[in-house]
Amino acid sequence: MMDAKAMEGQDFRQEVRAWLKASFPPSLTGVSGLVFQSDAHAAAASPDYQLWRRRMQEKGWGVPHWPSRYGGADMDEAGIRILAEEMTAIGAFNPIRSFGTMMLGPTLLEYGNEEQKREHLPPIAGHERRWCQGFSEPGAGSDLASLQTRCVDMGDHWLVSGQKIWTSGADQADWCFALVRTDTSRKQGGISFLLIDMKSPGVEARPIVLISGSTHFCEVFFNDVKVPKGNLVGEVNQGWTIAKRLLQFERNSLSEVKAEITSLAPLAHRHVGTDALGRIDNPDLRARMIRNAMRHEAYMATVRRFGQESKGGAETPISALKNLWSEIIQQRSELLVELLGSNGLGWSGDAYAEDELEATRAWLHSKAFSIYGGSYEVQNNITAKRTLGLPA
Amino acid sequence: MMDAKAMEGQDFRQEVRAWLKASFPPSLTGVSGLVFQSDAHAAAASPDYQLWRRRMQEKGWGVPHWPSRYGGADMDEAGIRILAEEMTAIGAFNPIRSFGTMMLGPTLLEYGNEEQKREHLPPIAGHERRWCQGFSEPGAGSDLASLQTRCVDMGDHWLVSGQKIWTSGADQADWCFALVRTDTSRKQGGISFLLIDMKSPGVEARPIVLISGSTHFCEVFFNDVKVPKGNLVGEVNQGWTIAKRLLQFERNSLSEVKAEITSLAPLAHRHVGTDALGRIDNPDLRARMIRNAMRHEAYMATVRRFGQESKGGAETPISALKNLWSEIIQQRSELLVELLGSNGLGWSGDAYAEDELEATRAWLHSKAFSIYGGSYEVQNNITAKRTLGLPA
Amino acid sequence: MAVLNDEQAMLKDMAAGWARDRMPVTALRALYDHGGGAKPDSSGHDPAAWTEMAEMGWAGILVPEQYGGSDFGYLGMGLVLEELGRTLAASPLLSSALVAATALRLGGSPDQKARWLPAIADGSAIGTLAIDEGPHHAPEKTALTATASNGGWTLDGTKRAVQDGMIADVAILAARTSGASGEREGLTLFLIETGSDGLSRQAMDQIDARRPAIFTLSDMAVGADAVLGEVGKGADLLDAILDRANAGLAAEMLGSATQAFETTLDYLKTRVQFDAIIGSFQALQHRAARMFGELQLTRSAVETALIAIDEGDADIPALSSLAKAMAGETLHFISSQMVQLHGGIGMTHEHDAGLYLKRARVAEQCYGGTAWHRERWARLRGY
Amino acid sequence: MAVLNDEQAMLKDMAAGWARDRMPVTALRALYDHGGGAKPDSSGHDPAAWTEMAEMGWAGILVPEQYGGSDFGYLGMGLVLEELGRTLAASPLLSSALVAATALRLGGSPDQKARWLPAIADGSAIGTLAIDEGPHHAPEKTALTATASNGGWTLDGTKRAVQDGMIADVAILAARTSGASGEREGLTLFLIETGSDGLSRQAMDQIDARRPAIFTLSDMAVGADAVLGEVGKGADLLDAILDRANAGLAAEMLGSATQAFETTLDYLKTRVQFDAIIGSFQALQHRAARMFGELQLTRSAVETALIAIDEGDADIPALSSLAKAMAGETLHFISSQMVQLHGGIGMTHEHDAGLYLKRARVAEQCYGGTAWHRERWARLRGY
Repeated sequence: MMDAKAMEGQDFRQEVRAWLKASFPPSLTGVSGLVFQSDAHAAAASPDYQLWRRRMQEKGWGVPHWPSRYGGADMDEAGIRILAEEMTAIGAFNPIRSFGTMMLGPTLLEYGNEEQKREHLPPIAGHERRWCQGFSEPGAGSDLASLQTRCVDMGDHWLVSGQKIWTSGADQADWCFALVRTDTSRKQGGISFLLIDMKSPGVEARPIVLISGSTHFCEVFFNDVKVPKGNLVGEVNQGWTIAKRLLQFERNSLSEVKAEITSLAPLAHRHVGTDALGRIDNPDLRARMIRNAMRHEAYMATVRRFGQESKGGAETPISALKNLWSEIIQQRSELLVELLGSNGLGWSGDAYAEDELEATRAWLHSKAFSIYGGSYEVQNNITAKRTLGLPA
Repeated sequence: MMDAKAMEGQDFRQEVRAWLKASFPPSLTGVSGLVFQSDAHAAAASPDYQLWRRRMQEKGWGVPHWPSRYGGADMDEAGIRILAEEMTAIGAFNPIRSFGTMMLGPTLLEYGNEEQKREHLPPIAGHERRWCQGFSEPGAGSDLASLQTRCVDMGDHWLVSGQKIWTSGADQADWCFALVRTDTSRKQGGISFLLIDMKSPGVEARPIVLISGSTHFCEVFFNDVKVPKGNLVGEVNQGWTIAKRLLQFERNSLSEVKAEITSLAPLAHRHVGTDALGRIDNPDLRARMIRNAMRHEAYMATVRRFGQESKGGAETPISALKNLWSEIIQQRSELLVELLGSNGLGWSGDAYAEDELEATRAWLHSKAFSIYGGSYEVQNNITAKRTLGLPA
Repeated sequence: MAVLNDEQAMLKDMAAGWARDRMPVTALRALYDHGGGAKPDSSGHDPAAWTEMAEMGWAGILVPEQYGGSDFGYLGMGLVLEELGRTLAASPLLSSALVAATALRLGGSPDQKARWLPAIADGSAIGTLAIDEGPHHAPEKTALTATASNGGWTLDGTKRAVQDGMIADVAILAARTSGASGEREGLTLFLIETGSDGLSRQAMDQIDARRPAIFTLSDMAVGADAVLGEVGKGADLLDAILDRANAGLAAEMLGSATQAFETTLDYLKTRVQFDAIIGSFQALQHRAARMFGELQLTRSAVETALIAIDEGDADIPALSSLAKAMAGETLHFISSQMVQLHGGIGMTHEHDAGLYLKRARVAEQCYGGTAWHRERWARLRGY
Repeated sequence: MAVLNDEQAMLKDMAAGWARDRMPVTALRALYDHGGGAKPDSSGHDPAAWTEMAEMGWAGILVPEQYGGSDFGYLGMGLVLEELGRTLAASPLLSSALVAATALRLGGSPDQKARWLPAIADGSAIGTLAIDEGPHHAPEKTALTATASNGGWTLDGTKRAVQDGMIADVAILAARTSGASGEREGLTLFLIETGSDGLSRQAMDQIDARRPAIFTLSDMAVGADAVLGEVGKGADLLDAILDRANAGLAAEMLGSATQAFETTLDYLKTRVQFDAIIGSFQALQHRAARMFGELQLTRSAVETALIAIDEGDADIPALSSLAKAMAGETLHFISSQMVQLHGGIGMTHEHDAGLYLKRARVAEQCYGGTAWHRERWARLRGY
């Protein structure tokens, strides 16, 4: 026997299913599960992808739980779950999902004023405005609260001076949400949360070359940058509270991963070979691959479990999950390079296949997973103190 | 071209070889390499073993570097090396080696007065007097210096009251060397090193039952025990310095292990079986056995290396070695139990073979290796600060 | 913790309370002889406690209602086993109410079900599984022979480490009716009564104070109706039974690991050395964080397997092996750390740490150890 | 550190000083293109530096005195390689002065020795070993064919990742004169000049800025005198060469790991976060202690293997595999921790950490990776 609410659910499910069938370009099926970024990028550049993004945006389904006046769809938890299930069922995915939708958006919804929401949320929901995060500084890595970028009240505007680092995509970004120091007499208590237009005079972004060759991260210099008074989110010196909330969203998103695990076994069969019993023909490598894959499967089950539990209001031990995730993915990246043998040691050139070169870069990049968004060590400190209640 | 000293060496080597040939009972060959304690105990009880011990004692070769007046042989480094090499060559071993020869003896040689040396060293060299070590207390484990056993100067004697724990063999021991508090106003600086006759009134030793069923360790209670003034080693309140030196000897002996490694591979072939290629027929277990055995082999090479280097005066990083040793041996013990399957889960009874029961007890006992003689955590602290110079 | 419905939540609370009050670790200790091993006269469990468990309906959790059970599902049974695992409670619940009941559910004829399920459900009969003959789990290596003889069968051979074998009234036993050791083909399951002629039992004194048995069958005659399932086709049925057995055992191990961790955590918060609470030392904090992380992976794997069984998921074999392998590794890690972090006191028989350490090895080996399940998972997943 | 005689101690100090002053990590960095990989025109090493190394006599350390070398032994060569490994110095020393020289020592005819050893000893000729054809080390899978033709041989096939292949003048090359891929029987080693007709080379742009090569041989004609050792019996000779190659490479890796550790340790002693020197955090102290322990095991394994080679120990194969496997695991562990403990700055191309991380993978894979050597050690030790 089914109650009225569930009936509605059924109707909505039919509606979603019909719309997805009509709107999701079949050519994009499974794109979210692609192993190699190069394939993913190619897909993202396709006209079908643009079309899919536009359609989702019109529905406001990229941020379904946001109010429609900010570009969302006023959808409730039940609806969101149905939408997610139906998308997964046909191999569809959310093409709007971004830094902005996952981190700044939720933060502005919680701490922004009406003007800030109307100004910034719709472009995020429409994937039209790119944001970067100006938090870390050369002297303030794990110890973020020791940041020094000064923000002085000049009466009709703020004057910002200082240097940020590890600002991902800063050279491409339109705007930056930054933590700045508005009070030098207190550590955490002297920080404010400021929205800065990257086109403002005095802002300079310099890409940093990483060991993977990536230039995605930047140093950002603020030289006497004038920022409108209205761009400060929340209260003055409330920035640390807001940032902690935002970092929760970030850790959430970091510990989020795509539902399917792509097994490395077929790759190993191809590159390493198989023994008489059809097993990967390298006992030591195989044993390590198996253990990593089992942990990966258990980790995915853990993400699903906390997804369920959090609906019941349970708190997710994000720091513990992030460390499990970085450890498992880093090992996986090393195993992939190892099974490629000398083909996994190339930097460029046609002596290596495209996916081989990418696997090598991905392994190098994976080293950052246990550093950014709160280092492995900091996450363990948080788990020990916050989750396990061990004394400082 | 060989110099005079080397010539002497040659003569001495001939002498040693001849004596060993005449004196070492062939029945004891390889006894030091026995896997199972039960076999070792049986061997130790044999008349040949007693004979061998008596002969070595007469030569003073159980403690060759000790002065002959204390039961040693006044032997120099070169001679000791030759003796060791020749013993190894024919599978002989030192039957005198004990707690006393390895720890208390060297300490008394360094800090004892002439009277104490003459009184205590010969019985140690002759393996005639059993000693136990009264250091740890219920409230003073890793933090040894917080020990509370009081030792009060009564003019013509010391009066000792308190409790010791983890005193190995206390119920069998004739004498105990103990750390006692002679000054309550200072922590390390208020400790003295005292020799106590276990037959003194007020001394009581109670065996502790360990998870392995062993009752080797005891609690020792001192109830107003009178101890002669002459039994205090070194100066009053110098005990901590003496103890640290003795613990070095202890760690030395802990990181010492018998030269041969007995491979677990044959046992695994018998109990687990082999595949078509003759490999242990359990890939995951095999992979872990291999890694452990390789580390074990590298560890043995490390002990030999530092044995060489220490002759050149280099300091051996004993704490690091002890942690490697306990980790490797504990894993090895677990692997042995694992390869025995359900036969490795027995406590007693004829449903299990003698060596199976012993392997199980040995695994349980091995858990102590990372706790006693300075826990794994304490050893890492020592390595970090003393060896690596990291700040406190 | 999986999201539970009201009945499940109630069952879990009930089990937690009962285990805490009626079966604390001291109840297990009472089975131990001084210094370890079971008391000479021990049956390896507390019959009175088993009666109470049956009265609470736990023995019938997996028995269909028509046979007097509550048919409450494997997740429900897992919740009870997890709570009992916390205090290392020794009972035939797993062997009888999960394993034997499952065997009858999946392979029993109407007559066999009618004869045994009600007795299992009310606890008046204890069932178990008798498979392995050597020290390592290897069902396909079954050598115990079943020879057809005047309308029935004659059984000859040995079974080792039969769980609760000394107290079991009935056993599901794997025998070879054809084929050679190593072949799946030719395995047949039999339902035998342990009181029958031709069967002798010897108790094994185990480190966890349980009392598994060695079964010796010589010219043991059973009727044709003793066959469970199809003659010669027992391997698949046996796998299905073992998948459920391992998921249930993994739940018990999860409970043991969880309690071992919580007890250790409490100690870290109270023990003082070097004038500081040792739980304030960062190296120990990070180790605690690692233990917590491993517990999360294990809980997810265990609950996923139990739910998959209740939902008849096709992936049950791999998920059960994942759960058992994760539980085995995690319980070893945490019980070893329980000893290590308690220091000397943790090495004594008087302290609980050693009991968790010992139970961990036994539970891991039972129905296939971590290595065995890793290899099975790997074959199923194509590694 | 093994106990050295005066000459060895002097050689070590000399190498340490030269590597520090002439070949610091910045020398390797000069080979890198902006952002990683080698400069398009790079030869993967610094010819001027190589000349200096030869002038110091290092290229002749393993060459018998009659051929202009010092015949100083493998421990001596290991000392130099270790010091060069500290600064990740890129040079053909291993390929030419150790591997090629060893091949000639062990398998060369008097004529071959006379022709090549003096040139290798004075650095005027660079030699190397060309074995693997696929991405994984597997000498027995050699498929490159050598067909007898009018008194000589015709070679056809491909070799991948030939170390220093672009700058080598001569290569010891494994070919199949009989038998099938996978068989040890039928392997023959050839001594070929890289300038010869029928051989084309392609550079591989590697993450460690080295320039290995792909050799393509088509109808390459060589004389009968090009055979090194015995026709069809090359497998054992090749093993002996590879054992020495791996021990030497392990020494280089030991040096890299040692320096990576010391650099990281210095950083731990200076970097401040949370108002404290991060080296005062116990979790990092214990990790440093673990790194130190692994370094001790690795050094012992490496030195034991080198000394065994100099003493002609029968156990060389197992000891070399032990050294290479330990060095591989330890260098990965420490170079990864070098990045981790330096935090964000360690992720940048400007910092040295990434260079150690990249070299670690290349060195580990070369002449058989950790997994390959573990399996070989296990077979030799009967696991």
